[in-house]
Amino acid sequence: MPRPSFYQEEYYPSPMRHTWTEFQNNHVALAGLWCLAFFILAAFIGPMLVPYGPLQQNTDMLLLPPAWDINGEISHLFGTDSLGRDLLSRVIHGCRITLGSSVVLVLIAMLVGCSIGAYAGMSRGLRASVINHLLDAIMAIPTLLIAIIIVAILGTGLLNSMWAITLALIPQFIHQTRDLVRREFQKEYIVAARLDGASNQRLLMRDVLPNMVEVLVVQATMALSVAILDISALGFLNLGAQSPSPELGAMLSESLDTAYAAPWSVALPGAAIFLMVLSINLVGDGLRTALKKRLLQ
Amino acid sequence: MPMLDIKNLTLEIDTPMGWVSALDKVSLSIEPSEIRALVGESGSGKSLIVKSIVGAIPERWRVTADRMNWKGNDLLGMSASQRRAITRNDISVILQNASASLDPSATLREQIEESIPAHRLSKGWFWQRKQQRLDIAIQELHRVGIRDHNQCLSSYVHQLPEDICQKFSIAMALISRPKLLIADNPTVGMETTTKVQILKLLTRLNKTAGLSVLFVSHDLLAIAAMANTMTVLYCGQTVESGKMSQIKRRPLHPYTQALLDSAPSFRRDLPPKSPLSCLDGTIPTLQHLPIGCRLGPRCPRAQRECVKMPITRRIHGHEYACHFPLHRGKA
Amino acid sequence: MNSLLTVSGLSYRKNKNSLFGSQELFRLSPLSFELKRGETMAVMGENGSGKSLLAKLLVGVLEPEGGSILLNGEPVCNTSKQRRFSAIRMIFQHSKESLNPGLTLGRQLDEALILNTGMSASERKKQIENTLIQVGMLPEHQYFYRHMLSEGQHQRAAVARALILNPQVIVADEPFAALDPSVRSQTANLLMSLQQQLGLGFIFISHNLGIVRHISDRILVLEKGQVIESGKTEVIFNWPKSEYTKRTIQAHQELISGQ
Amino acid sequence: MLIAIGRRLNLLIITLFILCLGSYVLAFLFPGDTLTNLSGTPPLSADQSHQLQLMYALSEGWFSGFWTYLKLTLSGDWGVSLNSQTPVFDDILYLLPASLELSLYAMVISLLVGLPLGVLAGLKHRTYTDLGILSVSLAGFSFPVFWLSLLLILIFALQLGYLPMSGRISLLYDIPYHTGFILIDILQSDVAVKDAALKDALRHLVLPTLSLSIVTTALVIRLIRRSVVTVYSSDFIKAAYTKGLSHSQVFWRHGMKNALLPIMPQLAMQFTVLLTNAMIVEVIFSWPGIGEWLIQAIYQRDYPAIRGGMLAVSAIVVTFTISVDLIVRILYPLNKRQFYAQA
Amino acid sequence: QPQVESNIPVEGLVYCSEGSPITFNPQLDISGTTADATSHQLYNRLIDFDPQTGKLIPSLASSWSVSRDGLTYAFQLRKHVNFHHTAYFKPTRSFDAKDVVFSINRWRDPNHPFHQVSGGRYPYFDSLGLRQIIKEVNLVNGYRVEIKLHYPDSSFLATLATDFAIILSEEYANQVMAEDKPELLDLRPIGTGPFKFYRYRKDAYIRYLRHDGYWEGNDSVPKLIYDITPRSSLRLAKLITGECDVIAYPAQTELQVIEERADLKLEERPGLNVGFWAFNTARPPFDDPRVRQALALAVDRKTLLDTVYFDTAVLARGLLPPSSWAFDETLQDTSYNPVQAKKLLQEAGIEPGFSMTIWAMPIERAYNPNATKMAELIQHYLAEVGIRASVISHEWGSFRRLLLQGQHDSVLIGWSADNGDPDNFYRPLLSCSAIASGSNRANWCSPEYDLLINQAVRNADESVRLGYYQQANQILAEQMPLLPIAHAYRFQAYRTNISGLQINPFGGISFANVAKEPN
Ligand SMILES: Nc1ncnc2c1ncn2[C@@H]1O[C@H](COP(=O)(O)OP(=O)(O)OP(=O)(O)O)[C@@H](O)[C@H]1O
Ligand SMILES: Nc1ncnc2c1ncn2[C@@H]1O[C@H](COP(=O)(O)OP(=O)(O)OP(=O)(O)O)[C@@H](O)[C@H]1O
Ligand SMILES: [Mg+2]
Ligand SMILES: [Mg+2]
Repeated sequence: MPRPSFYQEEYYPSPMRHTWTEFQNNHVALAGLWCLAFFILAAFIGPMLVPYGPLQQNTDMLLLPPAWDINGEISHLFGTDSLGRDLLSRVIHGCRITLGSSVVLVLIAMLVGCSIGAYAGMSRGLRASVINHLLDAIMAIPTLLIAIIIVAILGTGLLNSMWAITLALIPQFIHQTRDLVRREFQKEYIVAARLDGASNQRLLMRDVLPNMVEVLVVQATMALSVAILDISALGFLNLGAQSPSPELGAMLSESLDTAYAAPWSVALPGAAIFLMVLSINLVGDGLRTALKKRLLQ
Repeated sequence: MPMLDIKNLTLEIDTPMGWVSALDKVSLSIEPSEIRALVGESGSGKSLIVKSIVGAIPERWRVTADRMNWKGNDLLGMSASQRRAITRNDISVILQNASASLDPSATLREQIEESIPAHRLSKGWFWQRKQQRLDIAIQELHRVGIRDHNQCLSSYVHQLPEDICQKFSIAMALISRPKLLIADNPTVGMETTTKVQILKLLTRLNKTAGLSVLFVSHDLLAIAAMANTMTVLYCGQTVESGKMSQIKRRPLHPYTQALLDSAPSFRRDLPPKSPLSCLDGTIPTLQHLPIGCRLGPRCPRAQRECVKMPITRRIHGHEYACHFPLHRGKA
Repeated sequence: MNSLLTVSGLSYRKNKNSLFGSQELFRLSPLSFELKRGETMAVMGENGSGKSLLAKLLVGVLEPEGGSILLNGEPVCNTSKQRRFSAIRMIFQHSKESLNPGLTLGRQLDEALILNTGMSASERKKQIENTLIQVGMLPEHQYFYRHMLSEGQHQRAAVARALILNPQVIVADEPFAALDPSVRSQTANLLMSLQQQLGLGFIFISHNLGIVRHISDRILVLEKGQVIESGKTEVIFNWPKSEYTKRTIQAHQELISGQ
Repeated sequence: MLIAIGRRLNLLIITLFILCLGSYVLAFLFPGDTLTNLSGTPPLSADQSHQLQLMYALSEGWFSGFWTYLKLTLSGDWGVSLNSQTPVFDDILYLLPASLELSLYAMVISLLVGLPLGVLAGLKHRTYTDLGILSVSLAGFSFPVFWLSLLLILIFALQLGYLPMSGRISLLYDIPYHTGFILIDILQSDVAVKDAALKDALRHLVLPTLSLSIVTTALVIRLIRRSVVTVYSSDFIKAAYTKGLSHSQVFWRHGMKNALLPIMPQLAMQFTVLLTNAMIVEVIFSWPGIGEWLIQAIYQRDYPAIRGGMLAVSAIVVTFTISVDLIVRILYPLNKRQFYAQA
Repeated sequence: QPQVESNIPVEGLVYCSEGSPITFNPQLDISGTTADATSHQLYNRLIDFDPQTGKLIPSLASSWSVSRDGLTYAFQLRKHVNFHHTAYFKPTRSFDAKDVVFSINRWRDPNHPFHQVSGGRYPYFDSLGLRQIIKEVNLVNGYRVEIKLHYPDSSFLATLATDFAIILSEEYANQVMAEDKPELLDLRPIGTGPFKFYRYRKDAYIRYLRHDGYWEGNDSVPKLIYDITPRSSLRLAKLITGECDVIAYPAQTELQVIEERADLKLEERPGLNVGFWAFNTARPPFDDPRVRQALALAVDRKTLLDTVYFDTAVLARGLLPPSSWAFDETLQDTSYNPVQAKKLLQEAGIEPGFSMTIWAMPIERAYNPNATKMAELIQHYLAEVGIRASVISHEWGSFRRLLLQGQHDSVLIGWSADNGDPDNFYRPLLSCSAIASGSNRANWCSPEYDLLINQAVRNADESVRLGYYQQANQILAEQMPLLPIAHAYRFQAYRTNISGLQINPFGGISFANVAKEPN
């Protein structure tokens, strides 16, 4: 974008840049973003860097405490579990599985939810009220419960639990998009654009969408933290990812057997989930505040 | 002695770009039973003056003034409860945007009864008082021209159209029989007939009950019709202030001149469809205020001296702040 | 071909549908008027008398129940939507609200061109720049977002948006109500000069009798959806017939004379 | 007004109907024999199976099948559990109070703690108090609830040994079952050692309630804080101050009412979050509630129990949310758009 | 140090057990859980094992005699033995010979009115083929019973002393039959044991009350509560917090914790059990002994011992644990040899990449505290010889049901002996008749083997029997229907204020004389 020459000394950012600048001023949120970036990096390339496989057993090194303990060894930074698997490798692989699958499922849920939501937001009359009624009913049921129902139908397993959580997350997106689209469609600029001859679809894609993106991103971060919590909760309950898989929740539940002898095997995967969710929440919160600030100006 | 006396009020507010002074050395005084108009373009800080008088601004903001007295008592130095006592008994305020300043979760009846001061109620049992309150409220509503009081009182804000809310706010402000009414754009968007009705009411109260009014408006016609004195504000600076008749006849500040010219009704001589006179450009934003006289870049008479803040001069009770005033030659 | 816009028998009814049949909320009784090239017609009336409704009917946001709108002698409902939309344009009361916060001004102007003309990208850019200059803005303003513009510029942008398709009629719904005096004069000047240059027909709705008197040729007064009075501005201001008009004008005069 | 109430009730009925339909359809979706999934009795003989077929009207098209099912469901015949062969409905009735009790206490604690803190943070917007409360709450709702419970157990039960870690009350006490709410049952019972039993039950409550309520408290704080901030920056609060009302008058008459009303439904929604989190917490703390039962049923592929559990939990959740919505609406008929403006 | 509730006002003992009993009549079920929960608490047998020495001692039978030919057993019954007096049953007479005849005939006689009640399967007796051995049970007089066999069985008395051979009340049976709810006999039990049934909630608890008229006298705790806690880590945690007084099967991983704490006590005994990996020989290619041999060679069992049992077990060299008198010292161990394994697989025509299932039981048992973990390890080893194995685990009930249907390729499971007789290993695990009763997880049937163990059991001379068993071992080593992995020690952990706990050498625990000191 060429810089306008009207006010030389000032620089007007586009709305999204504006939000970003606001966001950057929030140091805590920025720290969250760095933390999240670290996790994403760990999830992407971490598995290539760690020296052990997630399932690789080393029966000479059972229940080794983390390196900072007196009995720890530097070769296993986070220690090992009761099968001699390296916890660092498992946690990093776990981040990949937990975070990766959450991201994927949030994207899918968002895509589907937004499409349906946009449709619902634009439609009127009976169809709209049927969708509304259904949505209100489903919205009232927490995602984890829906996910559990769906897992009960589909059977346990990581993939099934992913489907389940995806399906469970969709209503939120529908709801949010529908409300947004509704609200935006009542605004005068839409009438103006309509008078330019734009069709509903064009209005949605070209006029409303740019104004929704940030809200949807905020919603997506919330959904992401919910997804991570739910996936690991299902894993923990043995309804999601199954035992040897290094999914963080499943890992946690597996390490319960040695909770007393090896507390670190409980603490570390849990801390990973906690930090991951915390950083996502920080980012989401920062985005939301930045967005609010921008809109208020 | 003026009832309300403000001298060099400066208000600094924090924006994302740092602290800016939204009000810069504003002076304003209101005598007993005076109607003073406060005019200026949008964003010139009129509402901020109103809010700083009644103290409805965030605590973060920095307010300084040489003087800010209510009947000789310094408002800024007072404790919060003393100040509240004054706003409760002597001053009433109508904030801009009437419907937003009414509580959305309470009926209008609850709200207006809350505003009735105790001294308007004669002693009696509480059920008697209840009836009294209702009577007073209804009476006040009738005065501002709300006929269907029952419906109005039992409604929530969102159920009523904007102009009823405006009238209701006025009624609520007047119900405490204040000494000073501060009305921020009370008639905006009203029909002409309704507007005239309200203006007449205020004038009558001024005449009969000695009510002073600080009347903030864009509507020069209305101001001209009822105000005794007028203060013109531009970008948080007082540019001119004096008797209405004086200013209307012979404005000294170029901005005042432009403001008056922009209202076609003032100029009988203007042929239909001829261009209206106006200043070029727009009011600068708070972040990009020019130094010195803030009108500088837009002023038709601007010269190099204008980068310095003009001092306020006073002739026959007519104050102005300009290096090169109209009708005066070179001062 | 004297009359630019001919409206005859235009009517509209707004119903509230509930379980127990429908209940009439508001009705615009059949109204007719003519608008000539270069003429300005003001619409007056109390709150809720149907002024905005009329504007919406004219530009085509709402479909009328009956009656016809002829543009240059041709019914608009027969012409293509494109032609109608580009011939009759609207300026909204809240010009800020009518600009999309997420798109640059240029993109929004471009949108109108893409949808209604077959211009190439460079032609469109040229047209946008020309129009911006026409309304007294700079070509650079096309890269601006809504929040970067001042209120006067919003109004100008709205005018630019109306002008960009070379319309014949502009309908303005209270274009001055939310403005402060100086911007109001600026906008009024702009509209009047454009009218002179382009010979636009101009319909505008306003409560401000001063402005109405200054810029309009004819006046249409509405009350509860009915035309109660119409005629030349001078005539109506000097010899108002209906009760409402009399009251309003009298109040106005009072204000001017200062009681 | 009446219409609004009617709509809520309508919504409630339709939703419950849909839930019933859903649970009926589940019987077909679950793997295995539909009839077994419905009734919970594995087909032993052709005769028995025929009888069941008649009972559930399966052969008469699925509409009348559903109708029969609806009637059976309403009359409390939800089939028997495949696993224990006890009637599902009885099990649910037996277990539900435990879950409700847990969630209720957690909710009360969340509100008791979250409300003042949220209001405080909202009033002290942009101060260190606000920042502190906000960061604590942010951390609070980032906790995976199962991890939190485990940490609490590790610290308070195992390391320090202050508190017990499983069940509702030491099994040594044999409290007769009346209402299912253990505290009430203890008070009603004529056990000789009432005080000790009560103390023991309370000690058992501490950890599960705590781990449940931490997450919700955090959520409640954030909700309320945001609402208070919005309300306090709005014009009508300023207007109230200019009327000369004192801080506390403004706070009680205008601030709180407007801050709390719009978020009531969302606060109610927290209860449903609680109820699901309770499922996990119940598993960890071996709390004999419906959540633990349901998850056991899933492990054991006990389809009639799963169906019943789902139906019960979602019905409670839906009924609860809608009734809160309804109550708020009856008390304060606000404009709908305004109501949800802050949502 | 944890503060235990100092003055528990209700006297009682909480035992954290590992699972719910399937029924309250151990005749009907073979699992140790059922037996632990019921057999020694609710019932008595005619004969008991001495908890210290493992010898047979009198119980309900005050004395017995065996005829010369070993075909007739006569029991003199104890007098004045009371059945439980409960809310649902008031006994009018004390225990006598009718009860013994009823109890034995219930499982022995297919035409007995109670035989079909509660499923009609008596897996323990079926797996021993006992029904074929017993000819008749005769009531001689009120307190004397005679049992006649078709052919001699040297393990018969031991069998009668096992947890499963309990004595029911005939009077109560008549009562429930009259009420037309015969299944109540097994759901709301009545016995002569030290505790009587009070209340039960599946997967939650069992409550027993002290049986005050117990014939041996009873000064144990007035209440005995089974807190059903399937997770071993949870049981240990509850023991630490004092919510349990005694726990079953403490997690092997955490035994050290118990030893380190002063308020906990760990009791250790060599267990009469074996954990093994059985191959489903009914399914190809596991019907090929070479394949089974290869799989056995592919796994390093020493590692399994380290990681799964944490050195609380001895490596199994055959079915029998070393403590058994019939243990064969000469038996050669199958050693870890992946090369040989690969060769054998090749010979058998198994391509690399062949996939199979390992079923791992979902619960903990002394003989295998963590089957899933073991399965994961085995999975690992199999991958090295080119076999892809997947681990399957279901909830215990369905797991056993599906096992019975033979859906597994191989399964990790085990066996705890019910009596000290070696026959109790050889027969239930691998005899042909055990296929039907469901305890032969390998579905392996070899007539030669059956012949050998039958001959062994009909001979009373231990050295002769040893010879037969050695031959049987030979067959097993060649055929490898299952790979024995470990004989685990049995552990029982309890708080130090508990005394008088009796741990049965053949599994099972008795609370008859337990006292709990307040501390
Ligand atoms: N809460 C606020 N935060 C930041 N800036 C503010 C705030 N309130 C007002 N301002 C700024 O202060 C300036 C003066 O505003 P004010 O509302 O007093 O104008 P006004 O004269 O009342 O205009 P109008 O006639 O439109 O009401 C404006 O530039 C506005 O942007
Ligand atoms: N969305 C709507 N739903 C129901 N009634 C409406 C709606 N919009 C307008 N009306 C009704 O239509 C009538 C005409 O409204 P309109 O907006 O045209 O009035 P107006 O003359 O423009 O008033 P104002 O001067 O306040 O702008 C009014 O009586 C109003 O109540
Ligand atoms: Mg203002
Ligand atoms: Mg209008």
